[in-house]
Amino acid sequence: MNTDNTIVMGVIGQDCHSVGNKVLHFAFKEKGFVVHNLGVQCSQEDLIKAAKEVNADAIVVSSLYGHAELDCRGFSTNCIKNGLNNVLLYIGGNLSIGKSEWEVIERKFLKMGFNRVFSASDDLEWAIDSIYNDISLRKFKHPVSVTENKDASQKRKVN
Amino acid sequence: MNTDNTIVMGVIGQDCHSVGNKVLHFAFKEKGFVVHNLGVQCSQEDLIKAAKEVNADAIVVSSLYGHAELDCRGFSTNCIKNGLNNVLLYIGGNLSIGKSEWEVIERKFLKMGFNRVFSASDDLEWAIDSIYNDISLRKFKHPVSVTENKDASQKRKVN
Amino acid sequence: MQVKNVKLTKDQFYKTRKQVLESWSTGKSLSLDESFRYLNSLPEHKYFSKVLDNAKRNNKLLLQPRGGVATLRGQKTLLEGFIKAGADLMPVTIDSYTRQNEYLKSEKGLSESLTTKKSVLNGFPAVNHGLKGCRELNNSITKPLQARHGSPDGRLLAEIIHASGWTSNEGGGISYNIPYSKNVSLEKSIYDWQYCDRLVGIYEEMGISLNREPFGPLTGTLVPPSISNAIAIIEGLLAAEQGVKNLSLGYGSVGHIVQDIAAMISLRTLATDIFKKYGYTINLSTVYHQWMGNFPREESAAYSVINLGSLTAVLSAANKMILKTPHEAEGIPTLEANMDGIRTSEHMVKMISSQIGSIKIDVTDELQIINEETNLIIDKVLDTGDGDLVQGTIKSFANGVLDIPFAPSIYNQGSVIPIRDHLGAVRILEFGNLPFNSHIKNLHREKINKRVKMENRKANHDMIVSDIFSISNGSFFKRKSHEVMKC
Amino acid sequence: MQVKNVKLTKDQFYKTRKQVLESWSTGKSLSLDESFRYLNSLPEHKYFSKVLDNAKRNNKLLLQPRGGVATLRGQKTLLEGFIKAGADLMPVTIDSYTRQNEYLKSEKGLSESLTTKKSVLNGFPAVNHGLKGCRELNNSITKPLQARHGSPDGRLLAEIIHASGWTSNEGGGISYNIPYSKNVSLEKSIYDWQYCDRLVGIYEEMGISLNREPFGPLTGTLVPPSISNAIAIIEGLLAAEQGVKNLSLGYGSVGHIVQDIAAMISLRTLATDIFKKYGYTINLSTVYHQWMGNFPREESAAYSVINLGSLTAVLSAANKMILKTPHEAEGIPTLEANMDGIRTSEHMVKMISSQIGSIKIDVTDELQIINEETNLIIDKVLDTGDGDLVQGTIKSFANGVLDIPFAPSIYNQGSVIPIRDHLGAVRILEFGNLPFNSHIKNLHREKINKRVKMENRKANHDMIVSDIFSISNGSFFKRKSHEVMKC
Ligand code: B12
Ligand code: B12
Repeated sequence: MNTDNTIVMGVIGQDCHSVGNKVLHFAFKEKGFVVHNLGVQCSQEDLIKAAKEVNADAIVVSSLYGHAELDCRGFSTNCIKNGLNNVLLYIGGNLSIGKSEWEVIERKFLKMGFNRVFSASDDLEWAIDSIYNDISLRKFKHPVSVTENKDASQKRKVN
Repeated sequence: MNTDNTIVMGVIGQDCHSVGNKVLHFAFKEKGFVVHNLGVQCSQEDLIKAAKEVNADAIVVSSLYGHAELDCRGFSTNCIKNGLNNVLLYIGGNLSIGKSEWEVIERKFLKMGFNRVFSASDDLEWAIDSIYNDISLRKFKHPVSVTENKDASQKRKVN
Repeated sequence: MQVKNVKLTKDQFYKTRKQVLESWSTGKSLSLDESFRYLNSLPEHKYFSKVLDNAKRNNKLLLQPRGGVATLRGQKTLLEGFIKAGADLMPVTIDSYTRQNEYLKSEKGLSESLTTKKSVLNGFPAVNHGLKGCRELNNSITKPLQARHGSPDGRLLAEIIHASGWTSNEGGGISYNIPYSKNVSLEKSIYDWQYCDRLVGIYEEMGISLNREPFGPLTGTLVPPSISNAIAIIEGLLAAEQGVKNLSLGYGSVGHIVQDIAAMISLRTLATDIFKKYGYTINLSTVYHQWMGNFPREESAAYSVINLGSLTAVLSAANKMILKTPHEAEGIPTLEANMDGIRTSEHMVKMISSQIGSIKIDVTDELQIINEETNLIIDKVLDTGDGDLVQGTIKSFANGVLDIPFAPSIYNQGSVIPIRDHLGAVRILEFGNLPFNSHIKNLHREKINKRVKMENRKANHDMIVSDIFSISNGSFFKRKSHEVMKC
Repeated sequence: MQVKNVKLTKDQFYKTRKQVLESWSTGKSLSLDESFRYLNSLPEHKYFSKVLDNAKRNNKLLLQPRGGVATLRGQKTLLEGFIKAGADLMPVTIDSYTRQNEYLKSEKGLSESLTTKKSVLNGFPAVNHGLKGCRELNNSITKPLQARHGSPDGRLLAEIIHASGWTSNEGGGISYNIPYSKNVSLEKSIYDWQYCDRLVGIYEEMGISLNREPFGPLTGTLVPPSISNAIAIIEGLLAAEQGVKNLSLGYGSVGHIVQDIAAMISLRTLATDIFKKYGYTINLSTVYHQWMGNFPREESAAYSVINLGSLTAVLSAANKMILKTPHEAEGIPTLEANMDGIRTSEHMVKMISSQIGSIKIDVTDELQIINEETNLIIDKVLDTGDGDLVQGTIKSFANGVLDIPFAPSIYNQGSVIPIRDHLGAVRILEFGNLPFNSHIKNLHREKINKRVKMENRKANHDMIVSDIFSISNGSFFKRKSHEVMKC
């Protein structure tokens, strides 16, 4: 796949888990996405600001450390408040504190406005393909101008 | 404790588990019981016959291999049929096939006429003390003549 | 009749066969020719011998759980679950009534299981299921099947399972008698197992390679490695004489890494040498049994015991490992518990296999002891039988040259008493009539004395009872200030 | 201000202390004298230092789980459960908001947890609980307490927990910054941890011995042993300069028995030598962390990983082991899962400790590599700082002489790329600016090449991703014909 799909990604809140973030970044890049990776410990504001800057198709949020729910409150509303009406929202990782029933977690985050919710054990290929398809469909319905720069995060210092 | 309490013990049915039988034998002996150990693979008849011969206070049955229920059917009735009205009946070991609820198992074997039912994890000291007390109480209520020979199974070939 | 270690003649075999097949209704319809055709039609991956060869070539440790339930449907579900969890070789554990040829009792248990939809038998009554049921099972499962039982007389069972395409049979005249029976004479059990081995030899002559596996762990309880290895090799020789060519020799862990590795190396090398010496061409493989003695009740602790086994099996380059489950102490495991046992074993095996090339453990001392002892026993047994291994075995059990600790058989002396030493290895406190020299005996005594000093406690019955429970307790010692490697 | 490796003056310390205590309401009432009296009144068994000494004398491996929940009552229940299951040392894992000094957020999380009766925080917000809550916890638990967190600035936390009788604090200016933060400068975190260490030094001067433990495993993901050991020793030296006397240095398993044992031996011996060389009198103990990287989701497989850790910890003569649970991959473990983790660990530890005297594993090659590499790193760091360890550390991270794989910090180069070799050990594919000589580099390259050949696969990003998941997958290799020890 070679696309001009642009995503902003990052690990939200005070979460420092950086290994998955690096793996995910690489996987999106391999699938041809333009990836703006903010790394770990991003606030909602960081993600929204970057998404506006690069005119992102989607924001891909990770949370591993258990505070996902606390950190994501109002995220979807904040996006709209900031004029991001069309951006798709994704989240994945260890989304609850402790071993919980997946359906409950998924429902919770869907209700919060995320377009899809992924567990840490979901197949990455499949997840990225789903996101790819969502974006394609959305673009087909709402054609918008597309940003130029490829993988801008390479210019940014991200570790 | 130094007693003249006499027991007949053995592992019932086709059960070959001999290690616990040897440990149990030793433990009863240490507590001063007169022990007639028939070893493994005893039929109900073997146990009843020996109990009559030595005028036993109790028959101590083991079953490890899962067929306890099948092997013990009618045991209490058979004892009475053979004139063993006063003998106490005990059973212990792995008394069901598979991990089961202990209460259910216990109830089942109590209903079959056993005076006490022990699980493999019960404390042996405590178990033997309980049996000791039962016999003392029974003797106090129904005084009977008492056999002479100490640990007759030493004369018997038991492995 | 005096049983000798001589290949049964066709005459003898077929005469006996008639009686065997008539002993229960399901035996009557068996025909060797028809069975040959069926076996011959099976693909390679249904053959123990082929799967073992493959694994040996690839240095892969094959995993085999245990398991048997009364009904056909139940057994299928069980085996399918085993495969799903990652098992390589299929067991069918036979119920205890069948093992004692009490087919009427197992028939009852089977029908009760069918009505109550709950297995009231502790295994699969293969004789009652007969050719029809056993083949149906075989056809529905993609991996090779083995009968695992404990029958002193498993002749009809052997006929039925092999004819049903089960390509391996566990057991032997010693290993399925002395630990499993009280009253059966060795004379009879060895003779009956010669039949089972001869049956495999006859199939071998027809070009069908079936696997045979003496039961290594015996009573599973503190059996000194040289005793179990000597018996495994003797049973191997007896099988070889009857024409068995594909042989797996097993060993039951004593829960001591160094002793277990040494025991496995010794088993493999001595068996190879001795088969060669006596002119038998054998395709040998080795089997490691995870701890066979008393298990911890706590499932989390059972996992540790299982994982210790997997680690050692890989380190000792076994070809197959027989698995336990976290339910071991409680009762026949559920399918789920069995799957957990398979998964945890497989995971450990993979991790250790991935790094095995870097692990060098020194086991030379232990290896030398086991080699010497095993040779002393086997030589003395042969000697006792004036060169005849069957008579030697029977007489050796009678006079205690062969002696299995804690065994229930009246044909076993029970004079040998094992005990752990100061470093946890299994030694011998009472030698009974074991044919050991004073050098060996002193070695055992010295090591036991070290423990006596270390624990400040007598080497008596009480200590032996502790040792029976050592693996289920975790600690092998009562008041040991754990001696940890100083660097 | 340029931070140097010099003991903070009392002036500096007390000036800073004022600000620290004022940063949140619960800090305001603290008094060192009152805290001294409280600490002084505690019995010996509440002291990490004493319990560790005891364990070292008896060669006992102490067990410490992890765990923290929002509420006091929840934390008590948790710790009581740990003790019941057999844990020796108590953790209080602090929530992620507190670690970042966001006490307002943790306050919210705490009150939400109190109303919903379910912890919505991933740890215990000790600062919010304050002296009152933390002492109440300490008084209700019979074993010593340690704070485990990940705070780049844990000064107020340190004040509160030590004043509350928690006799150990985990962390350090490097180990609680680079793996845990994106934007915090090393200058700041080292300075702030000098404060924490100085606080312990001051208690030490008053005769109260508190334990300090740098966080060994760093990112827990394929960190080459020489890198984590060098950092552990450097943090030890920094702590020692501030007056810390009781020090535990930790190491996170790479899941490779030989490399892990060698790493532990190297850590212990080099640290001892280097402390001596620089004139510090340190009571040293070592800590082994069961695998800290990605865990298998299947609980039965998680048990194998846990058990591998326990085995290696005993073999490497660690004094303390930090435990994982079968829930590791899923989320904060329940008490039950934590108890299972403790029990399975304890059981394996007991079994291996009972036989440790007989196990001799050759780790000399690996030991030599780790020793040499660690010395090269530490020497270069000192050199880089013109003899000052703080400046040397800061500059070394800036230029990549110190470099932690996969770390999130922008102060970390991230040029070092680890990879497993053909025998499963962790090697280095990209050295970045590590101060290794060509002899060492070639050694890594050769071994990595062997894997490339063995797997017939490139040493690239794809392989590294496989390696991140190697322990959770079990197999370290994709198409390896498992090379098993030939005997
Ligand atoms: C060693 C062993 C064997 C050895 C036995 C060797 C021998 N001759 O003794 C071998 C390998 C031969 C064997 C064979 C079989 N075994 Co087995 N075996 C075990 C094992 C691992 C340990 C038993 C043991 O020796 N424990 C040590 C002794 C000291 O403890 P104990 O036997 O429990 O006895 C103590 C207590 O139970 C108690 N007790 C016993 N009776 C009584 C009575 C009273 C009144 C009191 C107070 C106390 C009491 O006191 C005893 C002394 O402390 C157990 C599982 C376990 N417990 O870990 C399975 C187990 C008992 N075996 C089992 C089975 C099914 C078999 C086989 C049918 C099939 C098979 N797996 O091959 C055959 C049986 C064949 C037959 N005819 O009996 C099952 C039983 C299943 C069930 N009940 O649901 C078990 C539980 C394993 C399992 N989970 O599947 N086995
Ligand atoms: C390594 C590790 C650490 C390291 C992290 C080092 C670093 N900087 O990365 C250290 C030791 C520092 C650490 C610290 C902590 N950790 Co931690 N840690 C882990 C561990 C063991 C592995 C994580 C990892 O690297 N996995 C490998 C990567 C490749 O996988 P991943 O992170 O899951 O990411 C993949 C998927 O989740 C998925 N994914 C992620 N996001 C998204 C988004 C989308 C859209 C999609 C499609 C997919 C996707 O794709 C990724 C790539 O494959 C996990 C448990 C586990 N998983 O085994 C715990 C774990 C995540 N940690 C946990 C916790 C609680 C903490 C701490 C708060 C407390 C502590 N235990 O010390 C601190 C966190 C501090 C903070 N501020 O964040 C908990 C979280 C609990 C929960 N959710 O209920 C876990 C689950 C452990 C546990 N069971 O308690 N940790």
